[in-house]
Amino acid sequence: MRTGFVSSDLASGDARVPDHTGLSKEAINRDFPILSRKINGKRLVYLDSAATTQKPQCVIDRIESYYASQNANVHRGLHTLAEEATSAFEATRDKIASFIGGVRREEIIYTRNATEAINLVAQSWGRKHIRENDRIVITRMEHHANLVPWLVLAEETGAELEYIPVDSQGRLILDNISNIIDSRTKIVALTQMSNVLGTINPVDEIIEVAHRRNAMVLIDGAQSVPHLPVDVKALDVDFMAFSAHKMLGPTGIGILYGRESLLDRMEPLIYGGEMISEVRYDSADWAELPWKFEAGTPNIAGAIGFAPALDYLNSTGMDKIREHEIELTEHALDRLAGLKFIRIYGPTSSEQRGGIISFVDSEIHPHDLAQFLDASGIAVRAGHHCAQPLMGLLGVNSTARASFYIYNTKDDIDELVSALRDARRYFIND
Amino acid sequence: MRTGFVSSDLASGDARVPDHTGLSKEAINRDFPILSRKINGKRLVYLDSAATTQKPQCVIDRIESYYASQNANVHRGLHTLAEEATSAFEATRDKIASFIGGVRREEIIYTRNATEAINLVAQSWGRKHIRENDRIVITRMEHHANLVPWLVLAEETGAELEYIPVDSQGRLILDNISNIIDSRTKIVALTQMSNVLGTINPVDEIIEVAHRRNAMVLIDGAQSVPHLPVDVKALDVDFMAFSAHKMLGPTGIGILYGRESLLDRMEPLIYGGEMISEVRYDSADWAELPWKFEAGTPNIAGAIGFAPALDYLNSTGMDKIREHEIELTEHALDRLAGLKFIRIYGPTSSEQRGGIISFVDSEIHPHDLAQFLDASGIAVRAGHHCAQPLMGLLGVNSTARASFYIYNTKDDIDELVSALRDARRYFIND
Amino acid sequence: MTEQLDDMYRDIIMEHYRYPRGHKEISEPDLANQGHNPVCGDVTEIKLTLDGDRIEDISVNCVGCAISVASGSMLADMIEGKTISDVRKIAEVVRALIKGEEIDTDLDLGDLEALEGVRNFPVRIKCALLSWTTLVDAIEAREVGQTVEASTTE
Amino acid sequence: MTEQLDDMYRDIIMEHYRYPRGHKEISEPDLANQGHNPVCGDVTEIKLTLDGDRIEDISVNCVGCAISVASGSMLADMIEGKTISDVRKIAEVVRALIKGEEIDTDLDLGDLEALEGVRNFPVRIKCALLSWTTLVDAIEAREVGQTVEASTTE
Ligand SMILES: Cc1ncc(COP(=O)(O)O)c(C=O)c1O
Ligand SMILES: Cc1ncc(COP(=O)(O)O)c(C=O)c1O
Repeated sequence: MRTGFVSSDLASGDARVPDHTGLSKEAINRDFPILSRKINGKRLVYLDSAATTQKPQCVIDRIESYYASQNANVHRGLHTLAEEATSAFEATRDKIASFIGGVRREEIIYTRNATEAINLVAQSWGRKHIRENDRIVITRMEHHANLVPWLVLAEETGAELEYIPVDSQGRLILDNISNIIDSRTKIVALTQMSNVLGTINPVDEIIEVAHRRNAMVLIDGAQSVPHLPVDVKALDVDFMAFSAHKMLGPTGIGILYGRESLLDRMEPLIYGGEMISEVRYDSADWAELPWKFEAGTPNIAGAIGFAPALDYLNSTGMDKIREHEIELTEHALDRLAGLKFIRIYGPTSSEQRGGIISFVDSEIHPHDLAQFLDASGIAVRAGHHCAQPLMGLLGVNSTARASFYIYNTKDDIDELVSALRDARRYFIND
Repeated sequence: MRTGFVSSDLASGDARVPDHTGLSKEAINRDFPILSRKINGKRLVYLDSAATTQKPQCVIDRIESYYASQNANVHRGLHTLAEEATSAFEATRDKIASFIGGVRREEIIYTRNATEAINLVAQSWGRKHIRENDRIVITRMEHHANLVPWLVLAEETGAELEYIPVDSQGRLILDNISNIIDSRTKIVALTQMSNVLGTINPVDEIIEVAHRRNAMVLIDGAQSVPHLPVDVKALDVDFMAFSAHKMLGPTGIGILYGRESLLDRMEPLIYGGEMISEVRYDSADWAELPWKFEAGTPNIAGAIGFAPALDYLNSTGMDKIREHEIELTEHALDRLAGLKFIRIYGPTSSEQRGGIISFVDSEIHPHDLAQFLDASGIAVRAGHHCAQPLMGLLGVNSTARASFYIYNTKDDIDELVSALRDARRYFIND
Repeated sequence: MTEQLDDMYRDIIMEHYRYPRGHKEISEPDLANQGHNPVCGDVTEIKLTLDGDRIEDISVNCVGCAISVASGSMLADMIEGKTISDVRKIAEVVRALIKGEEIDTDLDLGDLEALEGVRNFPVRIKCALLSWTTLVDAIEAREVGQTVEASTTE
Repeated sequence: MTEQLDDMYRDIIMEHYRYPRGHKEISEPDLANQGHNPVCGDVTEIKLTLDGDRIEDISVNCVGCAISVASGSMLADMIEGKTISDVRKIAEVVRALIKGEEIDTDLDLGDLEALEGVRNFPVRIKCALLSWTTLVDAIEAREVGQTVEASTTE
């Protein structure tokens, strides 16, 4: 089984590190089998990592080796396969706990995805603590996953849903923050990085304000945890949600981090096997953390296959990844600025944003554009990116979006730029 | 990619069909890579399929090929990978719909597991329709997954939870059924096959009684759908839940079948992307079935990898599988009856039961027994099998359980029997 | 595979996209509906006046991608002067054409034939159907004596 | 790998399992607790009388697997005559031994050493700890002036 980079590859600064990022083309192409696929006869240029990332061979191999040699249901099994599966399943939990800053393993709950993780908080914590006239604060740039659950909770409880506004560059407007987060505010839920604009939000500042008001804070880390070093302890955040599939890992595995003292007092959302300590015909007791929230047979292969993804990120280094993405983003902003017909949304400084760039062509509809790019082997997304209300704010119905990760190169961006020019010729004889 | 049996292999009755079941040892060993694993130096004898089944190579290959060449987020993507992933993801839904008797694709909801599927009904349908003094009927042999959600719902709503009793052979006692399912009964939820006793319940009879009372019926098909031909249309059942991982498929994928007219009027349980049709800052509309219930990025690889599992079952034939398991069960009941120190639970006739046999040794604790068997390469489960209250009824704290599937043979059972004798020598010098 | 792209974006489609027919205002329509595709935000507004059962005048104002705009433009071209029941038949044939389903018909679809290239791009089918769904919803509502507020492709 | 099995089911363990010590009734205990392991339903009942801080008499009635019964039997053997604070120390060392953790001690564990074979079987650790957890819970409750109803290994 290949395990991706080993630290020595990175430390040595040798020929495999051409971008000063430790991410050599050869290593990347070796590690990500899909990149050798041809799309419509062209090399695949995958610029849709904000939707889901590609998987390194080590992840694919681990899923295969699990199914081919260790497959068993976890917990309680006394036989060898069950013990091996359980210990691998639980070992991933430990890796996650240390990946986000060294929290306790009890604080890491496996869910299906970031969406379910947020819902768990909105429903279990929310229904218990949110009352009429309380305030829930989110932002105008949230993904539906961090908007709709709060909208529903506000409606159910009679609480107010208040939005932190966004400026014309796609940054949060915090001038009025201590009026928005007021004494009635019970929870603030916001994304650390916008999946449309790329904006990186100053969550530390907001956490501080919220905690002064005794409000809880949930960070939607779906876009930040894969791309930035994130330390939940340093942030002092109460809940954080993210998804394995957006950080080289398998689909069907999401993570809720929650402070133990909060999780301890929350009710489960799903009831069944594994989440109980004792069941009688007329009552039941819940299991300890983290299992209280994990009813039924979990996505065992998904959790086990997530471990080598974390290893891969760790051995590459989250700092290096961030650096690499800043470099790509600067290059992309720079090159796209040269296309007069392209309008870019979001912050203009690469320090304030991640590698997600939403744009529109002045005359070509994003759907047509994405379709054309696909014919050139370039995968971008077009649509509302699960942030419909934000689209309204931006004054568009949809945008095209290119998003980068560890395996992208400047060449990829250059191909995008050149295909955007071709699209003008194709659609409007420009 | 191998695709398991082709129908001609089965129809021909040639050398590959030694057991009259179409399940030749060679084909099985070729198709299930884990079976060539050695456990403690011994051939793996896997008798824990009621917990989770092993996976054929075609399933493992499909997961690999998805990640290595088609990985993308589903729905809305315009690029080639997204289209391929979406169409494979949705194609599995069609296969499932036809596997359980030709229902509509809108009636098939992807969940994490059977547990979540049952919770979806208990919470979404249940909270809307169950009131104080209504009745919820289940049985005394339910898995925690089909017990705890109803226990909690009953407590929340003030409804009565009523149990259909079980006789000494582990069969439902139906004499009094029309008093138990009375006019206040709103839903009857029961397993079609007990995961402890192997009992196959006469669900058709119960569905008829329930429908006469205008009560809905949910069938926990976690053990039946993998092992018996099940036709939800012929059964005329309202809801059915089952898990892919118990029928050769990946972990992290469960199925809720629901009548379209019922699902249509149910609220989602989880809110976010994909399950909406339109979101505004102050309200949202839900998507159509089935997506209304599938918020966030689903377990894409899990759904896609489930398709070849269904193909494998289809080409083997559910009738053949049932036949094969009857044969194994008869052999096992017969051989175990020869061991005076072993006590078996559940029906004695193989027609009334599936290939799940719970037993205890008169002197060796199930944990010790399972541990000993594991040292001989034999994987059985020991414990309460997520059915603690039933254990109380049986007058034990736990049992050992051997369960069979497509890949087991009479040899496996003979090895179990011989190891059970060895255990006596090991633990009590018998 | 640029061939498949070219097959969808045929000249005739691009022509309708650039110069959409029916792009006007009808102030007192007998039938009107607005349709939108929430996936991409495309919106179409259809209004028409009737002379008995026959369509006298029609306006289609569609803001969207090349496919949805062209399909709306072709709709305007095609149904002017047709009866309501003709329109329903045409809509059925167009739907089959776009979805790549077999249908037995001797209807001459004219420019609309060009939409068949869409069948290779499943995600775009909704774009091509947007105006048609919007129109048919309005007609069906009228038949049961109701009016529609809006249609969506979801 | 039968060696690992033999290493867990050592003769000394099987001996305690077949003839458990402390298997009796104490009618007026100074301290009592019932522990159970919900995973397998094993139950242990511990009662003891005290002479000041010293354990005068102890009963351990455990229904369970070889490991939990043997561990309870060894507990009865080991702690009779010890002080409460001795017991707490011993319990800590036993816990470390069973979990395979390093611990620095010159305590002579006697028969209890035999429990170290359990460390290779993670699922069985709870079995080996059942009686110890039950006893320590009772002691800790007493120290804060409370009594316990029951303990579980969950
Ligand atoms: C009868 C029965 N119902 C429900 C379940 C729960 O299945 P899952 O753990 O896949 O949710 C099981 C599996 O253990 C079962 O045997
Ligand atoms: C900011 C943000 N939050 C939440 C999500 C939801 O993630 P998932 O679909 O994995 O639940 C996404 C992914 O699209 C996202 O970008």
